[in-house]
Amino acid sequence: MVAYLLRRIVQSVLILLGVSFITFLLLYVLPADPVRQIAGRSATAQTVQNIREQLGLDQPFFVQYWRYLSGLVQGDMGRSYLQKTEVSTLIAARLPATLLLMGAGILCELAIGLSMGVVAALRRGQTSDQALMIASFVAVSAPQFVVSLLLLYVFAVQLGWFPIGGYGTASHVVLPALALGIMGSGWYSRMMRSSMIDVLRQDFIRTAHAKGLTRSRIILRHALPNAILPVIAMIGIDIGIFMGGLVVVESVFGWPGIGQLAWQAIQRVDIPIIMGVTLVTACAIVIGNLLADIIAPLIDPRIKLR
Amino acid sequence: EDYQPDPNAKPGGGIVITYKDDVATLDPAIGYDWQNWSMIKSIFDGLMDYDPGTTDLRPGLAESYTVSDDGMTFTFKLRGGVTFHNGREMTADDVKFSLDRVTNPATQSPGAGFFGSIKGYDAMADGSADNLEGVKVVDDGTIEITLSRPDATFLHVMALNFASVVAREAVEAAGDDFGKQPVGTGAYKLGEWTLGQRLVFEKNADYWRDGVPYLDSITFEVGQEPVVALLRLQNGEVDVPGDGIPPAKFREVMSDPAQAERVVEGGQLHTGYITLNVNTPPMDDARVRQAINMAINKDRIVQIINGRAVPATQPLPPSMPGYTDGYAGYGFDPEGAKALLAEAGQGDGFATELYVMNTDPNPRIAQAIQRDLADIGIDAAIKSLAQANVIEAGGNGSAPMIWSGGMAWIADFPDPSNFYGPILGCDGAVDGGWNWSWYCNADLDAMATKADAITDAAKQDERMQMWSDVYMGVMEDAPWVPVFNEQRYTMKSARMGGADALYVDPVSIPINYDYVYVTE
Amino acid sequence: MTVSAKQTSGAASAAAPDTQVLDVSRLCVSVRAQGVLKPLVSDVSFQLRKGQTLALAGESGSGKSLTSLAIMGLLPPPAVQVTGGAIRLGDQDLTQINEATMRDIRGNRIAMIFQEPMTSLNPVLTIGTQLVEAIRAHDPVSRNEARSRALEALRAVRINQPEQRMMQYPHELSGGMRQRVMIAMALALEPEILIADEPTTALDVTVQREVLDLLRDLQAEHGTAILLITHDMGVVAEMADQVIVMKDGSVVEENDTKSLFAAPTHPYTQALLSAVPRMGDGVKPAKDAATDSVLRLDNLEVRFDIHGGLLGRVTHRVHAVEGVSLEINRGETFALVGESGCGKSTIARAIVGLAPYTGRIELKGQYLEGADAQERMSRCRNVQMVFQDPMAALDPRMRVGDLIAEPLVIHGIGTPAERATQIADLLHRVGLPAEAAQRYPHEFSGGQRQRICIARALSLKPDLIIADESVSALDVSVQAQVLDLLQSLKRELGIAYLFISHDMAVVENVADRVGVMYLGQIVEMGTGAQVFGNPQHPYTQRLIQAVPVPDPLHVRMSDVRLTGEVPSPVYPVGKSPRRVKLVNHGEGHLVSRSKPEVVE
Amino acid sequence: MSDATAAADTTLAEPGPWRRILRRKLAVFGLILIALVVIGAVFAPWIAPYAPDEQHFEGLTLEGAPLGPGGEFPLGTDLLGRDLFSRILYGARTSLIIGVVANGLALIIGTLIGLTAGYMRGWLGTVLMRFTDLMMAFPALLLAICLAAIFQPSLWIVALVIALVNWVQTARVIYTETTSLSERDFIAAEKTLGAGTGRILFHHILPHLVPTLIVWGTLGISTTVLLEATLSFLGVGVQPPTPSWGNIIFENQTYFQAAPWLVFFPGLAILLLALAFNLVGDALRDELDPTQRGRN
Ligand SMILES: Nc1ncnc2c1ncn2[C@@H]1O[C@H](COP(=O)(O)OP(=O)(O)OP(=O)(O)O)[C@@H](O)[C@H]1O
Ligand SMILES: Nc1ncnc2c1ncn2[C@@H]1O[C@H](COP(=O)(O)OP(=O)(O)OP(=O)(O)O)[C@@H](O)[C@H]1O
Ligand SMILES: [Mg+2]
Ligand SMILES: [Mg+2]
Repeated sequence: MVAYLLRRIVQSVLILLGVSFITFLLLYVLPADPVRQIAGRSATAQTVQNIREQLGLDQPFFVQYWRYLSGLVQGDMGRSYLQKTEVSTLIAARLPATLLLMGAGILCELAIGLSMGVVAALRRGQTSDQALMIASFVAVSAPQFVVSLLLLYVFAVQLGWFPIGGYGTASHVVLPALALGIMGSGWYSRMMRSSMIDVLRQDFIRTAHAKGLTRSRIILRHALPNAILPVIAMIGIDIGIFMGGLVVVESVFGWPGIGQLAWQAIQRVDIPIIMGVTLVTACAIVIGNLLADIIAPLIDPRIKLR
Repeated sequence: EDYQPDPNAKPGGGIVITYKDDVATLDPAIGYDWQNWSMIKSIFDGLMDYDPGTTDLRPGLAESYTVSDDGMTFTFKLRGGVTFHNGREMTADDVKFSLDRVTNPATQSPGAGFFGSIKGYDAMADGSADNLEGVKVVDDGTIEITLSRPDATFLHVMALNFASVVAREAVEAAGDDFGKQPVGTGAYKLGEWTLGQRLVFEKNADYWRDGVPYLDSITFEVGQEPVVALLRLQNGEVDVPGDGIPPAKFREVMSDPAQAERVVEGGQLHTGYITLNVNTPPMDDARVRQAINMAINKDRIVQIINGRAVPATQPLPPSMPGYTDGYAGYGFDPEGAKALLAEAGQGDGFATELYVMNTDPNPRIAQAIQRDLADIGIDAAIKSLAQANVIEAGGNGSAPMIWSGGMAWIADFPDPSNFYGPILGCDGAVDGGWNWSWYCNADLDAMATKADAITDAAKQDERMQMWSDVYMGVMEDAPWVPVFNEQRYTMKSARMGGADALYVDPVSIPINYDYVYVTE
Repeated sequence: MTVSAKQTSGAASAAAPDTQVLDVSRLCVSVRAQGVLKPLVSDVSFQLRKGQTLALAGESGSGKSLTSLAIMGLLPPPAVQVTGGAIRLGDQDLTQINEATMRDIRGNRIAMIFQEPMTSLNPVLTIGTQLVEAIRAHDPVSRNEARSRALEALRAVRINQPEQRMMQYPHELSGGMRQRVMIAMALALEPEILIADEPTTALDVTVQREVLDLLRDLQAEHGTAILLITHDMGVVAEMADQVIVMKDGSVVEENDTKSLFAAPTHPYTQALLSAVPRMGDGVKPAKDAATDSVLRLDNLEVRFDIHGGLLGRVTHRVHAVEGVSLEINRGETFALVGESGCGKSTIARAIVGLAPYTGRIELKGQYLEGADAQERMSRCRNVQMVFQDPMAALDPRMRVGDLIAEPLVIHGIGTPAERATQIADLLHRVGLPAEAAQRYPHEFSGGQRQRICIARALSLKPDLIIADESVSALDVSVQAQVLDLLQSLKRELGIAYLFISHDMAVVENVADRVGVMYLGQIVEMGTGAQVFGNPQHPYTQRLIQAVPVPDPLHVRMSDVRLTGEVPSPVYPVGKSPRRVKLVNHGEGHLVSRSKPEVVE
Repeated sequence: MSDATAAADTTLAEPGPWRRILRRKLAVFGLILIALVVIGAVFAPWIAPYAPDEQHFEGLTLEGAPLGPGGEFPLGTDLLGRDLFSRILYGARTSLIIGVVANGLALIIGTLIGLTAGYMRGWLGTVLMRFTDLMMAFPALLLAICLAAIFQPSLWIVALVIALVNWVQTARVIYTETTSLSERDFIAAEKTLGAGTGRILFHHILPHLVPTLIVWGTLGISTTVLLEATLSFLGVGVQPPTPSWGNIIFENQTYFQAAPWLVFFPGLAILLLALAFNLVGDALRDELDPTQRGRN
């Protein structure tokens, strides 16, 4: 286990290094100039030049990258060009909210997706199965912004069950998590359905029936843990897919997460923030995958950590 | 003191204002976003100020000032007994420190260029001096500023946020984080700042202007989608949607009398225009540019944005001094445009590109422009890009046409000169500049310089006439298509009090925090 | 554990108390396909009495499993249904009661164990959980109480260290142990009836022996009625009091075991019994045949690394094959026997290049080591393998014709037209109709599928066919057909076989020479006559005695009850088992003197 | 199954999989939908009542509001007074390219990489999988934005960018399945027959991945069409006025209360396209899998 973790950590560091390099390179060749954004519209050529030199943006690419890396090693993610604040402070202030939203979002999509998938598998070929299939495609095809606004409008404005956006209490989390989770639930329900159909054909399910167990116990205790395995691996992948949705959901619900931070930074080429958010996200994805890999053997003892 | 505050105003209470974008900084030397501009104005004061809701200058931290006869030396007498939020009294040293700081390249202030007329600015800019030679502390209560050239706009410059007076010890203590821990002399002080969520301003009880501010606190909630902010306003949770009424909700609001009643409309010092790159053939021919001017159906564009603007005829907005009354501009005349194109040898039309920033409604406006151009045979491909990319393309001269929406010019101060230098003058027509037309007319430049050298208050009419002539000259060469002057539409909750003008304050967008109040 | 001094065949205990527990009368099961009811089981009637063992015998597809599933109320919904008759348990008709009542009966009054112990237990739940839940499903006892009853049940099936097993997962147990867990689960609630559907088919002879002994002991103790489904007539003879023979969904003959074996009346029963391979039948003189060797193994070793520790270094090795040398001549059948895990398949895999090895493999005088790509291709042509599970070895998405043509296509032999004729020819040779080429593997029975595999192996006209447990999964009559096919091909084409099996009776019938493997080494090798007629090594003797004898009158030796597991072939790095030395016992009959042991 | 029944099953010469699909009602419905979309896209100039970019003067109210469905404009008009129906018809071209070509390309790349990495142990497999891990850890949207900004946006560039971003998940899933498939006996059997790696991968493993590919491929249609819209919204997608279903939605999404038809109809189009492919895909999967045939 320890050896496994060590190996994975080394791998993860290499992955993060790769991510940082690619991002830095992409931002370097991006046809937009951060200095122009800092200097503003009244700046003289002299001012622009000064700022460029001060930030070291006139240096060759590898020098810049090396400087960034050496800062990073010392825990320094740099300062935002436009906010003139430590990137680490900015991210630290917003990360908890994003993690909370992601966690809740994943729970939502699992809860909705898995139950839809299981029901569809049990009703395979019947009308309800087809209705659920259409529902899952609706979930996948619905634009997130519209879904978010619709949820907000119906459940917060019209019904008043939840606050209209904001952050703080448990009731604040519900709608954004739902908005974030709906798309994924479509995917999960399709995957869960096929995985469940496979499992229900297995011999041990017949054994469970022969033992005289109730149907619900057979489904929940015997079929589900087996069927959920391929889904677990997806959760790691999911975090990356979530990032796109976060920007939308966070802005509609006024959720103070890193999605909004990243969004504004991209608009204005605030490279240190983009780098910081990218690395933090990559970390989250790597950790998510690691967790998925660690959880898998807990569910299925046949899987060995290698 | 000409300005008479609202006699009905009651002190007390708090309001909630929302913004979509996070507040980047409250450092007056750095902040140049439209939402932190007015916030900084309420936390800091400069030597000069404006009457609320107007563009009329009034003294700020300076009790009075005198100008030398040549207009080159300004002596400001500071108000006594003004204290910073930290309790220390403000002195002339602070004024000098603040001006030195904003012009110091290490500060990376986007507003440093405004101080170009102060003596010693160039030495500051190239790093050879560490303070402005022209700014002298005479005594604790007096500061004398010497210019290197006459500058009629100088008092306006001193009213800019960039000229705000900051507390030296607070700057030194906070270092780079001053923007998050601002200390000024303003009507409000920063109470709480939860990054990414909210800022709370608290009333500065020791504010040197009597009676104001009225509000005990202002809460700015950031990261709020405009559509949602409006829903919250309708629900009574928000008092002012900082980003205004979103286009998608505009008609809904206006068609409901109860809501329409709380909408405030006002002009702003804004012009939306298309830049035509004079270096890009065939637009290097003035006739082609004039033809393009005649091809654009401005009324239709105004209709597309639900009538929230008035068609423009010239670069200056109507409320700006120096605006040429009675000038009709290029009327909508596709046939005339075609004829002119033919005359310029472009009868078959040509293909070009129209850059536009990618936020609603700009791509829509660009498509309307595209169609109008198509009618006279010009095939303009739209490049709808992120703001930074459009700015890059404009600054390096690769964009033949740019619809300026979203990045259009809003004056920093109410003076016609502010609409010229960076965006139409030769200074701006450099790599990385903001003169995206790359228009450079030496004669007009000379006339502009001459106009700005007229510092005599008695000769202001003459100066304005000269500026009017400059802009008429620009229209002749037609490097721009002025399309419309956007009107500000904002909304307030029922409990908000204060004159409408305070809600469309031309210098304190979205509202003048110091003078509004709540009625309950 | 007490060993009863004398075990007679089941027929001896036929005089059990005559209390009827289950009465199946005129049972019909049908499948609904395209709106038409197609009968699968028709008019099956039988009674089961307390303490009695009733065997349902018959070839694959005769409806044995469906009958038992009908009793359990577990017919696959919605297509397959009971369409007539009654199943009476006491005064209840199981075909009429609702699902909730049926659930109370399942596991509680009728328990069932299935053929596949490997897949019949839930892989993600511990043995303990699965046992406890079975008990608690019917008895509202506390968790602790259920646990202790589960432990008792595990002890009853003689699993060592039951406390520890409770916490283990199915994959951590061997096949035999898993089947014992299944039995424990079935017996924990002391049901009146136990249905055992092919309980030992997937197991080794030795393990089969244990499981059968266990069932008999438990039955003696609790008086459970057993419905035993099997196609192994040896098992029938040994276990059953009464036998029902089924064919195509109906009963063709019913009788008590002794009478049935002594005088089968129905021709189908006669055919079935004659197809049963019997020990002692096949001993034929070794051919003093050709001496040109097709395959020679010289000191073959296969080891698999096991990684562990902090740096993932190799800490242990599986010594799967440990210095095996043997030779197979043209037209000769060499059989490898031994218990599960002794390394038989690994040898086969090494020969066809699926496992890394050290030592020498010589094929038709050519060494395989250092062969280039072309030589490897030619090896593929000379050696073909037929796998144990024909369904798994055939790509389910390809038509049979394409499957058989596959080797020809790979080796670029012939035009499509030529291939088509060759396929038809091959199909004919293995006794399948030509139109079979258009169908898919799942549309064939197990025996037919195995014939398809053989046809595929034949298409390249190999010199050697490796048959790894190729007939183990087939029922007797089909097994006999396939064995006949292999024999005739050998005669006609002079093909040599490496025949791997754990079924001693089959081996004895087909093998010219036999090698007995234990823990990766050959402990005894010789002609069939030598090894079976005069087994020298104690391990060989034990294997032979474990084989069920298809004769109810046969009296088993009492002292050969096997217990315990085969030791593991896993050794820490640096240790290895001692090589046994084979000593010639006369006329090429090689026997080792010792068991393999660990040496530094 | 006994020999007798097996023989009885194959009476008639079997029709090909496509013929058999035509016997399934749902699949036929899906095929018709797809055909309609393709026809709509190809013959848009003849079918569409108006040019997609024509900004009708009478298409907006005097206050500049779009018109609802009905009357002169069957599905209403958009915020520039253009006919929504015509735009959806023309938009089908873009969306088919994105949803089918880009998504298909992503699927192909993902399959190739996942397949190779899953089958080939050794350095090639390791390198490919580590590369996939790296790409997975990379925020896809950022990558898309940067790539699209660097290579000036055009439809094909956008399609390429989407393919380059979207293959990762497929690769991961295919990798897992391939590793377990390559342990199966019939693959071992192929190896003993001397089959080369390519033959094993594409003839024997690939067909077994079809069900997974169908799930991912059909769900991917919606996702990619919407991703294109996100990119347009960020200014790095297909440039206006070229319509695509996704960017019609994105242009108008804030107006979903004021002018719901502007979001509803293109959304419905995306949904139907994805559903149609799924219906056909499901049928195809069952028909291609001989053990599932005839099940409905
Ligand atoms: N779900 C089903 N649908 C249709 N036919 C079925 C189904 N299950 C079994 N059959 C058919 O019913 C017949 C009897 O099957 P059954 O499983 O009872 O045979 P069996 O005697 O147990 O054979 P084996 O020894 O191979 O287990 C076979 O022809 C089989 O093809
Ligand atoms: N790839 C592998 N990695 C590690 N160990 C293996 C591997 N393949 C086989 N073994 C081990 O090698 C030993 C011999 O296995 P093999 O499959 O040859 O046995 P067998 O005699 O064919 O048994 P069976 O009758 O069950 O088929 C077993 O202990 C097995 O666990
Ligand atoms: Mg059976
Ligand atoms: Mg084996």
